Amino acid sequence: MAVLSFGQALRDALDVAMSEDERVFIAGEGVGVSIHYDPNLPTHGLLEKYGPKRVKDTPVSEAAIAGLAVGASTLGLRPVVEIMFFPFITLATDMLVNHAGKLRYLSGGKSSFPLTVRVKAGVNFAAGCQHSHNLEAWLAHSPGLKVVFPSTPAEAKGLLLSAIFDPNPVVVVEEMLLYWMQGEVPDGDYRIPIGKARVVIPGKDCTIVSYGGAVYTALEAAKTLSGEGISLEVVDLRSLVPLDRRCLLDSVSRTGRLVVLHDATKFGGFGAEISAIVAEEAFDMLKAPVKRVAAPDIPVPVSPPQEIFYKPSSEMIIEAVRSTVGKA
Amino acid sequence: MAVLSFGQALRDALDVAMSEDERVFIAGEGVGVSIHYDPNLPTHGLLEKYGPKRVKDTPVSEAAIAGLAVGASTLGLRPVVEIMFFPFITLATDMLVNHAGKLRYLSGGKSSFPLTVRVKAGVNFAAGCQHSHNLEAWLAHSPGLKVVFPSTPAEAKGLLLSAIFDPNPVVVVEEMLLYWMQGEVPDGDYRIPIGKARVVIPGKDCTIVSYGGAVYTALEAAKTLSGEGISLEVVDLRSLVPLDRRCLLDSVSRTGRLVVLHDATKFGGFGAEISAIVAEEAFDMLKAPVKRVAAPDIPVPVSPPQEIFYKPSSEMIIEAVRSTVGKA
Amino acid sequence: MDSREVDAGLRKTMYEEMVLIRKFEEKLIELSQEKDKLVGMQILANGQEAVAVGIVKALKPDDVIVSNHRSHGHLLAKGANPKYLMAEIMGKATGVNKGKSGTLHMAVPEVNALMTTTIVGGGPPLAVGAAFAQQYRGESNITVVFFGDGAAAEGSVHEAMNLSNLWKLPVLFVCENNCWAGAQSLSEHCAVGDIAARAVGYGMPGELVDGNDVAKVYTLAKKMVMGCRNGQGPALIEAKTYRMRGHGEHDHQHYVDKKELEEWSRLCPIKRLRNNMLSEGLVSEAQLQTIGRQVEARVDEAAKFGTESPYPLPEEALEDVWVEDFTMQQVAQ
Amino acid sequence: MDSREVDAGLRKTMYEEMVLIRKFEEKLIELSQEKDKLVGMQILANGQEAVAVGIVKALKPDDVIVSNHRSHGHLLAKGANPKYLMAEIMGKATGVNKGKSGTLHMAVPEVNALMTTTIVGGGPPLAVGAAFAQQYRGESNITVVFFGDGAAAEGSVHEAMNLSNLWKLPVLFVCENNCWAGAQSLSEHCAVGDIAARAVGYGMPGELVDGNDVAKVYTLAKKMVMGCRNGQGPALIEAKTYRMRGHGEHDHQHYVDKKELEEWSRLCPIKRLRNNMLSEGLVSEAQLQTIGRQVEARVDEAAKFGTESPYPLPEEALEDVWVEDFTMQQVAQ
Ligand SMILES: Cc1ncc(C[n+]2csc(CCOP(=O)(O)OP(=O)(O)O)c2C)c(N)n1
Ligand SMILES: Cc1ncc(C[n+]2csc(CCOP(=O)(O)OP(=O)(O)O)c2C)c(N)n1
Ligand SMILES: [Mg+2]
Ligand SMILES: [Mg+2]
Repeated sequence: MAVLSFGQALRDALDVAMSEDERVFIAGEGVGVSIHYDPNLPTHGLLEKYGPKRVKDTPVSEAAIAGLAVGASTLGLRPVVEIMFFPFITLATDMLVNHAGKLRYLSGGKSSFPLTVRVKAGVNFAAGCQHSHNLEAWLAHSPGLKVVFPSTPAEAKGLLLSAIFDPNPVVVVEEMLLYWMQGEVPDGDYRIPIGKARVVIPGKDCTIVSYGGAVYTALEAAKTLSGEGISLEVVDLRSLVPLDRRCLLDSVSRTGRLVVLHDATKFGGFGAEISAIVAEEAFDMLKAPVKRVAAPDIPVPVSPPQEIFYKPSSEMIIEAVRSTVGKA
Repeated sequence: MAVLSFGQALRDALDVAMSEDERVFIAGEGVGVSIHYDPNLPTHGLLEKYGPKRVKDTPVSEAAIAGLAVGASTLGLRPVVEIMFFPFITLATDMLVNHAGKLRYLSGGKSSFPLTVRVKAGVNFAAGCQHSHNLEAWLAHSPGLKVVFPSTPAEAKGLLLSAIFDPNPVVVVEEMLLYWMQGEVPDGDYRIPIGKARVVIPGKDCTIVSYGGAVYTALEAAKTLSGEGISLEVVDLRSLVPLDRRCLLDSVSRTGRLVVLHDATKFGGFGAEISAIVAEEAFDMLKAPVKRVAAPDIPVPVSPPQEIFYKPSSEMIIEAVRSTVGKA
Repeated sequence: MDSREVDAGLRKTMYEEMVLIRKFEEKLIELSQEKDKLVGMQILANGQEAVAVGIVKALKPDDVIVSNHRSHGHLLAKGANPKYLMAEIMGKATGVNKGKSGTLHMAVPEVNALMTTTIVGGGPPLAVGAAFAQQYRGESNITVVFFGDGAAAEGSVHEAMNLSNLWKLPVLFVCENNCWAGAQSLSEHCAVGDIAARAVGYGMPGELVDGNDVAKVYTLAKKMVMGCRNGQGPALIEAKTYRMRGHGEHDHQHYVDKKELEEWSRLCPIKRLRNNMLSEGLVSEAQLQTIGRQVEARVDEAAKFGTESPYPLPEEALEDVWVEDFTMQQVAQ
Repeated sequence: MDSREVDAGLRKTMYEEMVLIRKFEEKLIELSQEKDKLVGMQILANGQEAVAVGIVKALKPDDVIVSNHRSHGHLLAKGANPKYLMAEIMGKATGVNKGKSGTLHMAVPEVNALMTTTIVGGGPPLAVGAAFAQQYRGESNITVVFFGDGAAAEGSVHEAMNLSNLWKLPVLFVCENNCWAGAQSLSEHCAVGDIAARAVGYGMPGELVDGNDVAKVYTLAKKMVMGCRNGQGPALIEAKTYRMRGHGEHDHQHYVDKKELEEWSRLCPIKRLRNNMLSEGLVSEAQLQTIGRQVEARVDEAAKFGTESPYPLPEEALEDVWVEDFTMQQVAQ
């Protein structure tokens, strides 16, 4: 077990996959040579190690990058392609949604498309709304695509490795601002099953369900609230599709209360699905309405005070929890 | 008041807008000359009436079609562009989501983009999953875009006219299979405010919220259930963004029960948002869990029995309502 | 180039295949008049048979093709079994894709027709991926992608051409310029007369061919395929041809000049090959009639097979989304 | 063509503007060393000033420009006020877009710099729309869109070129080929040496120009702009130039050959114009120094204005999404 940064853990996953399996290659804009020279970036040094046959810098052509993955995967390769920032995935959605997610179905189960798309996400890195726009809700609403969204270095490695060797198309959302966060990471071919959530901290009074970097906002809130005698259970979904309904419902059955949190905008966000599932299936266990804490329904602004305003804060969670447990 | 088909009503809206305002033009693949020669199609005969300057057949270039609308609108025109089938909108999402929806914000409110996108939807016209895939949930989750989804000829006309003259980008989803449905349609410049839902039939026991063609499935269910002494209130949202929260919550406060219905896939669908809002804001009024009736999370299959299976049926609603009112 | 340069036996085979495509689709025309026989709109290759056959005959069985909405010809030329195609077009459980695809996006991996997409312009990026895999594994196989003149306007085609020559991938781009994209003629949707002219902008070879002359198509394809196979990278063929029927059988081509149709009907690729074989004395009228009857029998058998096959069960719609035994029930229910 | 063909007064103006761009961005380099002064990554036009100035000087004030992530030069050349740009880059309430845009997507409608997008390749389809409006209204105005060699690989650029020549729209496509797209050199991302070669595939004029010679850029732009204005449709200029700094100030160009940088630094467009004006005796050293000082004063004033301006209020982030007084609160709360 080594201590690695989140970015290094992703790099480690790519490294393990590539050294283990010749079928794995990576492609994307700057995955070989990058304007960012930083060992905490997931593809750092892989070109030097695996050479230009397996580490492919591409033109600025998101549709072709995705098409490359779709076509190569069905001939048996294991492509891992990168979409640089989340809003650029719009340029690849035809290939991902209409092709990666549907061509197996259209073949009547004859073909498969074992590809992985890595996409960098983050709502606060001062680049504005054309670089910052979390769209995981779109992908989760697209049949045939799995979607994972890790929050720790170990999860990042374990989920990316599982994604690469999953026989289906998987999108791995990487929260960029976590790249520099350190954590213990198991060595070798460490995989975390896709579709299993994790109870980060157990608690009695209210469940917070989240994923990605937002999990840390939830943990901050939990710390403050524990000082007030309110005990939060924090659940990290890790995988949005498939979703670990069991873990979600079990947690709610224990606490009777739920706050859903994500950094994406609220209206039509993934939190709505969580809330709807619980309202549908755990209605009788709920002691209070499910609350959602999410970004306002606006593009991400650049100005620093506004960017901070945009991102859901631990104070917002605290307020939501207080009102939920009736101590507002 | 004339009796028109849904498609003729849309055509009437385009006709009124074009004759009233020189700034309005229409563009898209086959909006002038079409392989379908049918007066029930929304752009039928407009080329003949307004000429090729204002009725523009385009190349098969969805991104450019959307870009045309964005660029022309900010110079003061009122573009009405068509995306032929819903899954093809993936090719235009960069232009719609990253540009139409964000450029005003990025300008600090200096610019505006008064464009309209018409997109044809429908999950059951035997063309398969690359032609049938309702993605309204994506658009509703995209800040800066309004989304309407009419269900009657009069609504189609009224909402399309409002969309064309709305100062913001609006997506009008047209349920293709309704094109041939007849109804009374007010003459002239008839507009329905965007953001107002409609109670189609009032009822006491349970609210069904829906939009587009699914409203008729709900009405069918209401008819059957009224025979059993269960009274349904059917609400047609008409506009997804902005959403008429008032109408929704009022209805639930009257009935205490809610079933949400749409033809799109369930997981992460727009129904989740409705359910989440109600669970959050009308929790105390709810006598039973909110149920969602929607398509299964699969691509649309072609084989007739499977296509029928895919589409949410009135039987499914009836079952959901029965279990909700405790008479399952 | 003279069609006589193409081996007589091969020309006869090509003739048979073109007739198979024609008669298969004529059966579809017939069946589309009957209620509830076929599912959805039929997009026919009537008039374009020489492109499919001429190109595919230049390939090896291991080569991959990527097709589009107008696929029947490509798939039959590649060796797909007409029975399973017919059943698929009828939405039957015995269809090549269990009825999930219908006519528009049939995949026939058995014959390396791996991906068919009805997203116009979707094929080229998929072909880039397939060709990349072929190059990566050091195979000598290549990938052919068929797309239309209308598709040439999609951005995806541009991205695919640039990327494939940058990496010298073995892709043969085949643009079937049939003069129409839906109800828009070439000059109404394309800024340039010859799409082949775009090849220079990607540094790859690009050539025009009479797409209604199967021998010419075949000969050019042979040459281009060799370049792809030898590591010279992609190439573009623009085959000038014509879509003889409407875009779907409901489309009566009200927007087409009848003279144009008549002219192209004189250029029918099957008639031309037939006349040229007859005039060279390669076949007799009687032999041609035999071929016709044999093909008709195969097509009838296919129609019978499709008609008699059962529909899939409704709930089988839930299958085939995922590779493992994992239905979205786990996700959504 | 000799730069002497360009009027001396105009050359002096162009010199001043190029110096303004250079010094404005040098101020950004300086400020980017200070903590929390600028917001986000700065993409500088250092070395490319002649393209912005040479092209924009060929335009009328009513002509529209569409810019990209490397916009400072384009916007200043079009007449944007450096104060409001600087404040925007600092994320201030007084910024040209109230701090909502920051450096990457500033729109300055006051000077018809209507849309700036940092979606690589996003500009050309937007320009098609703007040019369509100009044509539709019978104006003689045109639209210029700047994009990079990297952007040329995006499908959107292809769609825009085809559509604009099909409809003969007044768009001037200006590809600033600065030899790099991020850390990828031209030969690593583009299948062809000259992007101008693609013009023929759309049937429009396309020409190369030395992008570091402002007089040449201006002269070619004048010619191309006239064609656009006269209804001849779009045109493509590929300006060969060079990005002297990294892609963002954190980028130390570890992937660039130092010799390449030295060579291009000798070709500095400002130095060249300066030397040529001096050698012709159009200006004196003293006059050039005066220009330098005046420009510096403007830039210092802009920096002071930006620094002293307040940030917007956090909750003002909710404004400016919609035209009417309608916040998403109505939708989402
Ligand atoms: C992305 C996309 N846009 C639009 C369509 C609708 N459509 C189907 S076929 C067609 C015309 C295609 O023309 P062309 O590429 O020339 O092929 P042809 O039908 O002539 O063989 C169009 C626009 C589609 N299927 N996909
Ligand atoms: C759609 C999209 N893909 C990727 C990026 C990331 N990106 C920003 S600048 C850049 C390189 C662009 O190169 P070029 O077009 O040559 O412009 P230059 O920066 O050289 O001026 C890339 C890939 C982006 N902003 N948008
Ligand atoms: Mg065609
Ligand atoms: Mg560049």
